Amino acid sequence: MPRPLVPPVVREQAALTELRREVRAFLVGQVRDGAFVPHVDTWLTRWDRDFTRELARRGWLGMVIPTAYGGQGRTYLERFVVTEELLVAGAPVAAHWVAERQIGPSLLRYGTEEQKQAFLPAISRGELVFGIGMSEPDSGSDLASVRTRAERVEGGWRLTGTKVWTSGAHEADAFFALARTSPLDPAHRHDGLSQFIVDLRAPGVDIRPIVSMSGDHHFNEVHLGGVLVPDDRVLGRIGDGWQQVTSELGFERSGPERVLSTYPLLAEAASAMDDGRLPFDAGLGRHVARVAALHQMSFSVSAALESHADADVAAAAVKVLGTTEEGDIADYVDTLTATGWDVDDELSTLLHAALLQRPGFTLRGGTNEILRGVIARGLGLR
Amino acid sequence: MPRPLVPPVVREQAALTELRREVRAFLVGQVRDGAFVPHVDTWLTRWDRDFTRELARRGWLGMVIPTAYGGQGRTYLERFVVTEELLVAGAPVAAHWVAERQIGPSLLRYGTEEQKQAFLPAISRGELVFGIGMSEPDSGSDLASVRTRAERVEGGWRLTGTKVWTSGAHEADAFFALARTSPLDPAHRHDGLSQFIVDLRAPGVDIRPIVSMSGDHHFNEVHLGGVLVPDDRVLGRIGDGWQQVTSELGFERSGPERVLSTYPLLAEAASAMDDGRLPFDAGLGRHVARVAALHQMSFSVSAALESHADADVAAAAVKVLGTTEEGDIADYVDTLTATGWDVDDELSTLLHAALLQRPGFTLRGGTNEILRGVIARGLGLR
Amino acid sequence: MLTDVFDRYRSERPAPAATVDLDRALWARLESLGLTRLSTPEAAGGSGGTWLEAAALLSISAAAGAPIPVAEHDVLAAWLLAAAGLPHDGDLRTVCRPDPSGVAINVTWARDASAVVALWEDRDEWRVADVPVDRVVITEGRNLAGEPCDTVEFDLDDLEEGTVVDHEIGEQFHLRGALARSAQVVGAMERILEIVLVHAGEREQFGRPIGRFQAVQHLIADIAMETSLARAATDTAVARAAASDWRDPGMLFAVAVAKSCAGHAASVVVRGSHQVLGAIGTTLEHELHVLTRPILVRRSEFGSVHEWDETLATLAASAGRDRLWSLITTGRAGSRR
Amino acid sequence: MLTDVFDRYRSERPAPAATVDLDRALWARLESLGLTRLSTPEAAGGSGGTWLEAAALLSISAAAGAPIPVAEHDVLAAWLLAAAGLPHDGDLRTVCRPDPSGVAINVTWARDASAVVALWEDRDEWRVADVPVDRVVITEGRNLAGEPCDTVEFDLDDLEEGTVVDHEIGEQFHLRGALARSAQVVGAMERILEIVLVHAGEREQFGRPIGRFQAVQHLIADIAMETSLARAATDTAVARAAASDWRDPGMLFAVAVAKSCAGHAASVVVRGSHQVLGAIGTTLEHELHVLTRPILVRRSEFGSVHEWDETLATLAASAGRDRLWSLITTGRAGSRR
Repeated sequence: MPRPLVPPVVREQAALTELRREVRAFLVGQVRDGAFVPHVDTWLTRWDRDFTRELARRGWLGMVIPTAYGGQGRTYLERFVVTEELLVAGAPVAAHWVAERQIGPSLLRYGTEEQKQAFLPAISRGELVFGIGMSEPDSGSDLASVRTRAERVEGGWRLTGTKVWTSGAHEADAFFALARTSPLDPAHRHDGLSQFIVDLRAPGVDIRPIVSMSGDHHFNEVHLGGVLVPDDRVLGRIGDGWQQVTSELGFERSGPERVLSTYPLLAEAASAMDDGRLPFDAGLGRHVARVAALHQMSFSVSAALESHADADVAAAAVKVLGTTEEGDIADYVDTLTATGWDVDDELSTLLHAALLQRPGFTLRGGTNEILRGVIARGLGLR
Repeated sequence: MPRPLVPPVVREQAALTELRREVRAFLVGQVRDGAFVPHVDTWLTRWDRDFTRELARRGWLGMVIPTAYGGQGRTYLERFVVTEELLVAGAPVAAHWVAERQIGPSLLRYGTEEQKQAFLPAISRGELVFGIGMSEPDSGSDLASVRTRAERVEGGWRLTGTKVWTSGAHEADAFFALARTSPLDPAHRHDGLSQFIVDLRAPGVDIRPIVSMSGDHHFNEVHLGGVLVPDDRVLGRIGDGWQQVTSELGFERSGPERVLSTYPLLAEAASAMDDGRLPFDAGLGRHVARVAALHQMSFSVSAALESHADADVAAAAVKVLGTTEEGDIADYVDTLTATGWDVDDELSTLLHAALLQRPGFTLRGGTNEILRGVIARGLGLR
Repeated sequence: MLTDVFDRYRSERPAPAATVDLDRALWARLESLGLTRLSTPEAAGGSGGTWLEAAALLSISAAAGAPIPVAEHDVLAAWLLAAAGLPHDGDLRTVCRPDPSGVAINVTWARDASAVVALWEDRDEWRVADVPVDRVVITEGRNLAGEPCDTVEFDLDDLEEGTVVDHEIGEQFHLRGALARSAQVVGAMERILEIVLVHAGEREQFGRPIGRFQAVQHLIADIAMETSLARAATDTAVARAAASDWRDPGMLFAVAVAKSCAGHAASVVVRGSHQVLGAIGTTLEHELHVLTRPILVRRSEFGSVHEWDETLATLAASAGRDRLWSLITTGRAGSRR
Repeated sequence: MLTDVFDRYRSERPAPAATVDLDRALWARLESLGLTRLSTPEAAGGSGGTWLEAAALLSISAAAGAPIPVAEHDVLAAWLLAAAGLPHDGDLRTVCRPDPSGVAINVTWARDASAVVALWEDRDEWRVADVPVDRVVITEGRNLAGEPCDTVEFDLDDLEEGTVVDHEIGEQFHLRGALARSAQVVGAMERILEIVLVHAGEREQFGRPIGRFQAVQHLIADIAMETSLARAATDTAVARAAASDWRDPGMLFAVAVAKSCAGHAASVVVRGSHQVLGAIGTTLEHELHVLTRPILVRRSEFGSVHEWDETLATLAASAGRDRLWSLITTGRAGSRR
């Protein structure tokens, strides 16, 4: 028998189910009180610092950060179920998304003691908002080709270059920036890269909007015009940047947000088939089955990560299958829908947002073409 | 505006529609009289020399062969509609398939006058049955790698090697064999290949069955153990083999048999939705739409070929889309069907045959992966 | 001529934006060339073109992402007015089908029109009314493509005073609208193929143009193939319409095939083109969404993709084993044997 | 232990053929190891395993393409007999649901069984009867996989004398059968992934292994991913069944998800594996069809793929916006708010 690609199925413990209920009850109340209107792809498009701080007050932020650093000291699986409930409810989670998913775990793994104490408590309170600066105009899927350079200066490094697709940079406090600390060596393209913790209000930082085709502003170009970063804001060791971003991309690969970005639309479509706004069609069942199986697969990968098992290939599989499914849900509902403009119809509001956000699903965090290659390599094909 | 991939749509002239009616009336009578039972993929799996000769008697064989060589001297479009009607009816057309599609046109283009007179009249009467010998055990999609070699001897050539996937060789009279007449030059892999007209009853020819997973015998391995082929049975000029097989593959790329191999199953499924054997499902409409559009696209390519317009890319597109659709029809009907064993049910007989034949659809005549590359190249991508 | 007009439009047009408004300069230019009433009979003040010319204009203008009401004003409104024997002053019109209460939703360009042509079904009769905008209430909206897409409320008296037309006009309206949308979708997809090819040849990743990667080649081949299939289906329906002036009883089938193929092709082309273009293709400043957003709007107008598939499934099931091929080749199943 | 038995079977089995017959030697070997009644309670003479062990055996035997009635004899027939309180002598049994006239079609292994266990619905009552083969009429047939697949005609008296069982047994039979089929389909797909990987690493075209081509890599990645998804869905249902002994009210949803995912995965895996293997994979002598043919049979048994999708769509629509997530995570929608 071949070794399965996916870690063994894990059943949800009662305590997790209870945690779900708590979060769900809170979210139902928030919607009822008008604190937010459920939406799709909220981890990119719905930014609400108040909501983020409210989550922190309830103990649902900084979940995997140890209590010593102001976090909750809970498990990845606990964070997993909280994340699922937030996405399923279409809650505004963009403000803390990057910090909660990547920055916190990365600081814990690579940061100095001083950095942990400086950032983790504020992240856990929802008061410090982070972005990520990996991509560049010409880098695309080929991260090793980044051109932002960090030059050694007295007491630190001076960063020059341009980062793109930094979501929320115009609202965030700081970001991780990947830069070349030594020139590109074609034979060892992944060497000579380092990450820096950059204050987005520092002199020399210029943030310009990249407006999306929906007309919304989520992404930014961040120009670093010789920004001075002190030595104590180097993440880990100089030269370890590639290893760090690879592991950060791993953190972000198989989470619930790779499956559930359009879940509110799927749920609305189910209601629409019940009340006749959409024709009944068996295809709905197929999509529900895939979401249910992906929920389980993603949970299994999280459990494997919790126990430090190797799950890179499985994580890539979750991302390819999940992000494809997110988009397929939008396309499926669209093929069932005759155009009828109606601002009051929740279905069409969600559908239109899903269609406009969809192209990003299978691009962000590594394109599906790149990830199929990762899977093929994991299977021994090259 | 970009130059469309597909030649302009051509409407069917009244004379062609009338020809359809004649052929259709004949076929309805044949089914009624029990001359054949409609089946899927009959151009590979249903061999009937009597039926083939009957078609010849009615003027529906050797259609594009000039009357001077015993053919009908009709157009490619006339042959097209006759072919469609035969396939749609699920008629047993395998015996004359290769000769009618490839061998006749190739002899007309490349053959000597003596060869034309020797073979074309008998082909047109349905009395001479041809096979094709291109593939070899290790060649697969890489035809230039064939190893069968032809050595110069007194008065001719001596062929040694093994051909595979020769459909009907055990029933056929002769075949075209592609062989190396000079050693492989890695820098010019397509040079040094030639085609020979080989009598399958000649000494040194050994034909062994390759049984398909259905348990049926359609394919063969043909071992050529130093078979003597006289000089007058070289096709065209020595060294022109690559150009010849490329053009023959072009002939076979976009015909109705790349769309209609499972048409009898689609038609039966339509009836089954009408009488309740299958649940009504909108997916049927989607497949009917694709078959209808492919019928038109294939017809347009034939019209372009008739007028010697360049349609290589369009032909490759028809083959990829059409053969995928043939298989998708089988898979679609299968997902609607709960297993119920019933020998008397025409639907399950056709479905099972379609499922077993399906893997070949997207492999034979150039795999879809190779053909997508042909299309990409045609679009200027490499 | 058509190509020149729209090449010029593309070189001069404003930068892509989230919303688009009627381009009155372009419309005036088309008017001066006799292209705004291309398919209207000469007797009625039009250019007397056939559906062949109308479909070409629809495809080319859609390929340019030009915000003009070719389908609404010419192909539908002018035709309805001619069918009803009503005059057409040449001013911009849009068209809609109000519900029994006199409300029509999803009316593109209503705010820009001087009159709205309504097709109204009332107690088994179909009526056509040419209602000046000052007699309707317009609530402005935007569709997924950011185009003006308004709600129009009519005075029921205006509709009841409309001219009675044949039943077949009511049925044909849906078919003509659907085929116009197919022609627009296919035109936009053909332009997308161009954009994708240019990008794949220029954009480098891992040291070579992305068009050299087999995965990208296959995405693009799929875009090209689906577009071709939709083109073949649409042109077949257009040719049948032109040859018979929509009298061919096979029009329903032909239009359904076109709408189904174009609708499903849209899924492949929109997804695949954005995938090849990458993040840059999702930005407001890029041309791609000027094409992909309207494609998604148009494929769902005049019947969803699913509805047209259902129509075809119904026709096919009713034709059955022995008559399906006749349906596919002629659009008519013929009588049962 | 399981792995050893089936590794040995695969190394010794006859060459692939168009038809397959019960392998009595393998069956005897499994019997000696207590594996033919793995999931039967010890009190009833079985090994007392749970569905976890039963599903593992189903997957492993399917991966080996082993022609043995694990699902029919143990998981279904032995369970029905135990549920009815009827004795089981350990001899080979198959299982079926005869229609009101006493005829059951599509009964795998009937000709090889010593008795056929029938589940029969008669005037709102469900009955189980253990009928010796000498009291039934068997008409032999073969399914798409070439397996014995017979029609069985019962004497109505034998059915009417069957033992009345709870209604839930009738419903569970369909679910247990469907989940057994999912476990078999997934096991076979996992073995196919191995075959495909070996072939892609060995077979050369254009001077390098075909596994180096991106198009082939993507075909294989898709096979691996769909198989993984179906595995996750199936194991989730199996775990829920084992933990609750099928009493969990979420079993219908869990089984439906497994059957839907396995059924759709089969489309991708069967097509993709044959495409990667090329012509050689379509020959009788190749192992591939020993796996692909049974996959297609099993995915359509105990309900078509479409039926299970419809079941899920009905459950989802009924759950609606507010309860769909509860349905997905627990299999139960809960009460409406």
